[in-house]
Amino acid sequence: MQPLDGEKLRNELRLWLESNWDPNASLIEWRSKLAESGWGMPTWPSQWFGKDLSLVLNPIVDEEFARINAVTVARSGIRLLAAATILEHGDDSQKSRYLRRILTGEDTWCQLFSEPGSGSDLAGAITRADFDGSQWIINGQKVWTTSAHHADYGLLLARTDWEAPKHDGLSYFVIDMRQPGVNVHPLKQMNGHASFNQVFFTDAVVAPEDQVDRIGNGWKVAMTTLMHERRSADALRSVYRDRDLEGRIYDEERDETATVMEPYKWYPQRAGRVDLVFERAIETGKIDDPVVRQAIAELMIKARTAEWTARRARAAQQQGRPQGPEGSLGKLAASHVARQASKVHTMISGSDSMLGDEDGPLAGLIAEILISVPATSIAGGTDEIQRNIIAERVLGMPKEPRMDTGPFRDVMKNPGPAAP
Amino acid sequence: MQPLDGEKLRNELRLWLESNWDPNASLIEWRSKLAESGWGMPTWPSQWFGKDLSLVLNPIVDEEFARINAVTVARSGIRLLAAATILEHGDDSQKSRYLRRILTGEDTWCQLFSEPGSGSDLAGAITRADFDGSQWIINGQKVWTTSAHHADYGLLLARTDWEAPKHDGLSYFVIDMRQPGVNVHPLKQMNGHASFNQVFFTDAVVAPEDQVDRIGNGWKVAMTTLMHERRSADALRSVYRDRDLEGRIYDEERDETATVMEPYKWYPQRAGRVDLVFERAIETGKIDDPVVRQAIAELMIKARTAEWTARRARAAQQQGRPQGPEGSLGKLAASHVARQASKVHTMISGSDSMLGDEDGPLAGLIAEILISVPATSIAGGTDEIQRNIIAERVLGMPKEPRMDTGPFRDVMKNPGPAAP
Amino acid sequence: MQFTFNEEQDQLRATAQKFLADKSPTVEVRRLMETHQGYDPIVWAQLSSELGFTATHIPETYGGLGLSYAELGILFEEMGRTLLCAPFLATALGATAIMNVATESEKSELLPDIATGTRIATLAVFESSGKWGTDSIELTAKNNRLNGTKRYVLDGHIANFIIVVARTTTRNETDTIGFFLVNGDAPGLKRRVVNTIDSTRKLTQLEFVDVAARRLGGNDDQSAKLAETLDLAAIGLANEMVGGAQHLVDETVNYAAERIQFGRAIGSFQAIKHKCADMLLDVEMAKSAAYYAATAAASSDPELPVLANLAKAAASEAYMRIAAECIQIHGGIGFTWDNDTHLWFKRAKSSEVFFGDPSYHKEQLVTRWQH
Amino acid sequence: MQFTFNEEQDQLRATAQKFLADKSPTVEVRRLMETHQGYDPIVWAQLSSELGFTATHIPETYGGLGLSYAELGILFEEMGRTLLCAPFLATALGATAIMNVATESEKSELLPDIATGTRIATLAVFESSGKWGTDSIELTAKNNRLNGTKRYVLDGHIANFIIVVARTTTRNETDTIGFFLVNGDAPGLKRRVVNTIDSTRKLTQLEFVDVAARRLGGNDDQSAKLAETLDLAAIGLANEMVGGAQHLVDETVNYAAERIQFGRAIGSFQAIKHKCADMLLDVEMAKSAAYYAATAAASSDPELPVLANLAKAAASEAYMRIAAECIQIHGGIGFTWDNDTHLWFKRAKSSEVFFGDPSYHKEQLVTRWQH
Repeated sequence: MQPLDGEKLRNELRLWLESNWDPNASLIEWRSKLAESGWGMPTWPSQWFGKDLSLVLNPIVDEEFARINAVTVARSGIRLLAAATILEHGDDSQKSRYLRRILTGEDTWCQLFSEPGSGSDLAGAITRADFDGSQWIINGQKVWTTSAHHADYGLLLARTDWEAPKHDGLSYFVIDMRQPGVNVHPLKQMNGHASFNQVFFTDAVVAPEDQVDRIGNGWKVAMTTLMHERRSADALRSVYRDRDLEGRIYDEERDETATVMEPYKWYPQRAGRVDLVFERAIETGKIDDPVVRQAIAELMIKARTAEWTARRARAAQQQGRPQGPEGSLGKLAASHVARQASKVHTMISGSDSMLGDEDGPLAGLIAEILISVPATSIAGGTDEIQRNIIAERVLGMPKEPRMDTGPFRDVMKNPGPAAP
Repeated sequence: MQPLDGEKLRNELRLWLESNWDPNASLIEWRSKLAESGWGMPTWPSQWFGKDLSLVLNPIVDEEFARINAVTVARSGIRLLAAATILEHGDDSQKSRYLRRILTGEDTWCQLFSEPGSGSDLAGAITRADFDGSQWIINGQKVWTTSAHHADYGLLLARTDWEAPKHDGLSYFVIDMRQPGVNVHPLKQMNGHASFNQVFFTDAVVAPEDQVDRIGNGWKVAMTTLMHERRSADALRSVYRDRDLEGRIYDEERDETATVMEPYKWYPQRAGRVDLVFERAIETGKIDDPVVRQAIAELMIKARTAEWTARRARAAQQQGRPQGPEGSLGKLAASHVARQASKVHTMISGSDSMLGDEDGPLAGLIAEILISVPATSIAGGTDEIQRNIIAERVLGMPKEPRMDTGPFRDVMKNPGPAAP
Repeated sequence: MQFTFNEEQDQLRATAQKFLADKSPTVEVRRLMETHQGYDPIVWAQLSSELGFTATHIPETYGGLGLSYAELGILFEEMGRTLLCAPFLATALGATAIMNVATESEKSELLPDIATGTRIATLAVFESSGKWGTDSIELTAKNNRLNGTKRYVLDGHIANFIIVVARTTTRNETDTIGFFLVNGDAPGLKRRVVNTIDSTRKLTQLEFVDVAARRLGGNDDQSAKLAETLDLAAIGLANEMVGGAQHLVDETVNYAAERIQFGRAIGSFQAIKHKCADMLLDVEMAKSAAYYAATAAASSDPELPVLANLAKAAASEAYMRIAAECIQIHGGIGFTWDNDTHLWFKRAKSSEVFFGDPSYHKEQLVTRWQH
Repeated sequence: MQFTFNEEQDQLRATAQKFLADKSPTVEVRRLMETHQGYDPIVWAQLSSELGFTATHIPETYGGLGLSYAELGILFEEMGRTLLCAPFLATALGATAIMNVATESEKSELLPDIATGTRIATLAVFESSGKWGTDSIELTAKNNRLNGTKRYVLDGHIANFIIVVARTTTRNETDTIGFFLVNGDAPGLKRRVVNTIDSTRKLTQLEFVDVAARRLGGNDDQSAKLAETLDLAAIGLANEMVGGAQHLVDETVNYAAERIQFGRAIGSFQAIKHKCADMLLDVEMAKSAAYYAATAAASSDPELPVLANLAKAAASEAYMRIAAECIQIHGGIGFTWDNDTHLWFKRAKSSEVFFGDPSYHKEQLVTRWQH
C-alpha cells in the first residue's frame, strides 16, 4: 500500500506548496508556516510540528521541496541535534519553548560537551552544576564549541554528583548563552583559522525547568545528541543551494548558510583535497615521475576504496540489512586518505609546498592542506579511540581493565574545578 | 699501573701457551689443561677454574689466544650461560660437579624457560616441580629449546608454589636431560628448518642437590641467565675459525662448531640478507627502476643507521659512559631492516620471488628470506614487548595496570597442567 | 553500481561456505598440498557437476549457469578463504579466455565440458620474469605450431585444455598476438610443476617444442583481448585474496581472545587491538575494491582496466600486511609449521607477485587513469 | 670513526643548551617569528661575539675557533631543539661556502667578520622549484654583473654577505658554475621575505638586476665545490632537524605522563607507549646518521656525499613522522595555535622539503652508492 500512500502524500504536499510557497516571503515567515503545517519536519509527532510520517516516505517530501527549490526549516549547525534531543528527552514545556524557534532558525544553538580535561574521555567532564535551592549554578570550561559566539542556547553536559560513578554523575541542561556568567573566546588553530570556541562559565545560571531528563541521566541524553551528530554529518555537504535563485527568501537563506558554514571553510583542506592531486601533478610535470605516480596510485586506492566502503555501508542501511564492519571504518579511512594526500601534495609541490599565501602554489592552498591535515585524525574522536571502538564493538575483542570506576571524586583526573 | 700488569700478564700467558699449546692435542685434553690452569676463564674466581682477573685485562688474554690460534674453552651454545648462572647462584657442590665439564665441552646444555603458554610472559611458566619427599618430580612442557636433542643438562625454570605471586613461585633447577621422563621433539618452522625443540616432562626427576639457589628465587636466577644470553649474542658471530688450520684439535673444534651452529643456519635469511640487495638489483636490471631505487635507499638508510646506532651504544659502553637510549633499540631496528629487505627482495625478484629451491633465484635463497623474515620481530622478545620495555624502562612512561598479581593459582592463564 | 549482494548471491556464498568448510578443512589442504596433482578429483567433481561452480559465469547456451563475474568473485573469495586446493581459478580463467576470444562454434565445442568440470582448463600467458604486460609474449606460433616456454601456468600439469597466448609470425605483416588451444597431452609439450613457497597452489612451467595448436577466434590480433583477460584474471585473484585475508583477520581476533599472557587475553592489550582494527580496515577496503571490480566486470564497465589494477594492488598489500601481522600476533607459535598461519602467509606472498606485483599495478593504474 | 662525543663536545653542548634555554624559550620564538627581521640582535651578539658560536668551524687563521663540522653539528642540533630564531644556519653555510671556494686573501678578508658575528652571511643557490641539484642554476654572471632570481635564501633580507652561485657565460666556452660575493645592500638587488608555513625561519626571494658582484676563488668551474657545499648544507640541516625531533619526543613523553583520560595517564596506554617507542627509534636512528655525517664532514670522509643524502633523508622522515605523532598524541590541544607543537611541526615540514625532499635524496643516495 505504500506506493499509493506515497502518491497521495506527494499530491497533498504539492497542493500545499502551490498555495503557500513564496520565494519572496521572509525566511521566518515561511518557516513559521512550515512549522505550523507540519511540512517542515513531517516525521515528527503531529503534536510537535510534525505529521507522524514514516521515515520511509520522508524522501518524497524532500524530493518535492527540492523540485521547486523550496526552502526548508533550519537544519544546519547544532539546531537539529538540539531539537532531536529535546524531542526525545525534553518535557512538554521544553518542547513548546524551544522546538518552534529551532525550526524557524530564530534561535541558534551550540553543544557544550568537550572540556580541556576531557576530550577522548567525554564522560570525564568536570564542569559543575550545583543547585542553590532555586537554580543551577554552572562553573567550568567547555571547548571545541562550534559557533558558540552566535549561539542563543547551549546543550550543556555538567557534573551534578561527584560521589556517583563517572557516567552516572552527569546531567543535561539547556543553558542561555546570552548571560553574564558565560564567556566565549575563539580558539585559534595551528592553521590560523578559528572554527571553535572556548566557553567559560562563572556562576552562570540555569533555571530548574531547563534541566533535561532526570538528574544523573546526562550521559544517556548526550549519547542521543551524539548519535544525531553522526547522522547529520552528511547533511553538511548538501547545504549549498544554486546561487542563481532569486527572491528575498534565498538571500536570507544564503546569509544564514554563510554564517553557519564559516567554521568549516578549511575542512576540504583538512581532508587533503584529493581532487587537486592529478591536476597539480600534471601542472608541475610530476605526473611523469615514477615515484610520484606510485604515491598517486596509493592515494587513489585509499580514496576510492574509502568511498566504496562508505557506499557499501549506506547500501546495506538502505536495504535495512544489519550494518557490517564497513560502517565503522569511515573515520580511520578518511585519516589515511588525508595523510596520503598530504604526502603526495608535498612530493608534487616539493620545496614550494612550504610557501604560503600569495607566495605558495594555488595562493597558499597547498600549504594550508599540509597544516590542516593533522586535524583529520583527531577531530570527532582520535584514530586511537576509533581503533578501540572498532576492536571492542565491531570485532568483539576483550575490553581493557578500567581505572575509572567507583566514585568519580576518587578517579584520577586532570586539574580543573575541584569537587566541593 | 694497568699497562704494567697487562705486560706482565701477557708475558706470563705467552710462556704458558708456548709450553702447553699443542694443535694436535685432543680438544678435551687441552681444555682440561685450560680449566685447571685458570687460563680458560681467567676472570672467574681462582677457586673455580679462574684467575680472578679483572674484566679490563681480559682482552689481552683473548688477543694472545687469537694470535696463535689457540683453541679456547667451550664457549658456544648455552654452556656459558649455564656456567655463569651456576657460578653466581649455585652452591659449591654444583660448581664442582658442572663447571669443569662445561669448560671442556664434555657436557652440552640447554635452556628450559619458554613454554607454549608463556612466551612473552616468561614468568607465567606452569611446568611444575613437586617435591615427593626425596626428589623433585617435574611435569609440563617447554618449547623453543635450542639443541635440546644434544643436551646433557637443562636449566629448568619450574613452578614450586602456586599460592605465591607469579614471580615468587618459581624455582630453578639443573635437570638431567638423559632420563626417561624427558622427551625431546623437534619443532619445525614455517621455513622448513627445525632449529628448536619441544621438551615434554612426564614425572621426570631432579635430585634435591640440583636445586639452584633457594626455592621461590627462580625468577631472579633466570634473569641472570637471560642477562648473559643477551651479552653472548654477539659471540655467536665470531665462532668460526679459519678453515685452513691443521691439527687434530681444529678438526674436533670444527665438528663441535658445526653441531652448535646447525640451528642458526637460516639466521642470515631471517635478517633479510641486506648484503644481497645491490647485487640482485644489478643482476636483474631493477637497479634502474626509480621505484625500486627508493626502496633500496630506504633499506640502506635503515640498515646503516641501525649499525651506527649499535656502534654508538658500544662506544659509550667501552668508555664506561652510561648507556643512552640507543642501546635498547637494536632489536626493533633489526626488525625494520629485515622487513624492508624482504620488501625490496620481493620488488627486485618480482614473480620469481615465489619460486623455491632449484626453481628460484639463488637456488631458493630469496624465497627462504621471504618466509624467514617474520621470525625477526618475534624471536627473543616480540617487537611489542620491545616497545613496552623501551617505553617503560627507557622513556620512563607510566606502567599499565597489572592483572597478574595475587596468588598465581588465581591468575588467568592458558590451559596446561593444573595446580594441584 | 550495486553495493550489496543480492539474496541469490548470499545464497551462493552460503552454499560455497558450507561445502568448503566440509571439504577443505586445513587438514585436507595440508594433505593435498603435499601431492603432485594438488587436488582431490572427488571434491572437484562435486563442486563442478553437483554444485555447478565451474559453470558459474558460462552462458546458458554453452551449458553454463549464465551468472556473472560478480558471482564468480564470491566463489573465488570463499575458495581463497579456505585455501581450497583445486584447479578452479585456472579453469575459470581458461573459460574466461575462451569466452573473450572464441567463435560461437568454438565456444559450443569447448565450454560445456568446462562447465561440467569434465575438462580442466588453464591459461598460459606469462614467460620471463617481471613482465606481466601484453608485450612480454615471445612464444611463437607459426603454422599453428607453438615453440617456446610458458611459466607460472596455474595447474598446467593437470589441465586438459591449455589456452596459450602466442606471438604469431605471418608473412608481410607485423607480429600479432593470438590465443591458441593446446591439449594437455599434446606431443612436444613438457609440463613440470615448479617449486614455489605456496604448495597449496600448483604452478607449472610448460615447454612447447613444435606443439600442434588450434587458433581460437580467427586470425586478427588479439592483444586487446589479452589485456581484457588479464584484467579479469587480476580481479579474480583480488577476490580470492580478500577471502584469505578475511580468514586471517578472523583467526587473529579469535586467537587474541583465547591467548592469555600477563593474566589477560592478549586481545585486551591495546597494541593488539589496534593492530586488529587496522587489519579490519585493510581487508574491508580491499574487499570494497575487489567487489566493485567484480561487479564492474559483470556489467562491462568502461572503467574496468583501472579497477583491475586498483583491486589487485589493494588486495596484494592488504593481504601481505594482514598475513605478517597475523604471524606477529600469534608470536612464536605463528612461525611454526604446525600452526596454519603460514599456509595463508605463503598464499599472500605468492599472490602478491602473481599477475603483477603492486608497483606494476600502481604504475598501470595511473597510466590508465590518465587516458 | 668516532661514535661518541668527547668531553669538549659535551661541554659545548651544555653551554649551548644553557644559553638557548635562557634566550630562546618558546615565548621568545613566538615573539621573533612575528617580526620582519626574525631575530634578536642582542642574542645574536651574545652567541657570536661572546660565545663564539659563529666562529666554530672557521680556522683560527681567520679568527675562528678552528673546530670542525662535528662541533657545528652540535650547535645546529641544539638550535633546532629550541627553534632559535637567528641567522645561524645561514651564516654558517655562507662561511662554509667561502671556506670551500675562496682564496686565502678572500678568506682573510671575509671570515673574521663572520666569526665575530659582525657580518651575517648567507648562501643563495636555489631558483626554480623542485630542483636542488647543481644543474638548476640559471642566474647569470657576465662581467661580474648578476641577473636572475634566487629563491629560498635563508635570511637574505638581513644578510650582509650573500654568496651567490651563478652560471658564468664566457666567450668560446661552455658555461661554468661560479661563486660570487654580493653585498646585502648592493644596488639592483631586491630582497623580499616570502610567506612560509614556518615563520620561525625567514626565507627570502632575491632578485638581481645587473647587480655588481665579486667572483670568489678564481675563474675555474666550481660545480664540484657547489655539490660539496650543498652536501654540507644538507648535513647541517639534518643535525638541526634531529634536535627538533628530540624536543618533540621529550615533549610528547612528558605530556603523556601528565595528561589523564579514563582515570589513567594516557602514557600508560599501550597505543601511546608504542608510538613513543617508535618515535624514539626514529629519532635515534636519524641522530646516528646526522652525527655520523657531521663527523665524516669533519674528517673529509670520501663517503661524505652518500652520507649527506642518507642523513637528510633519514632526518626528514623521522622529524615529520615524529611531529605528526606528537600532534596526534596531544589530541585536539595539539592542533591549537597556543600549544607549541605546531611550531616544530611547521619546522619539520619546511625542513623536509628544504635542500631537497626525501625522494630526491634517496634517488641521489643510490646513484652515489653505485659509483
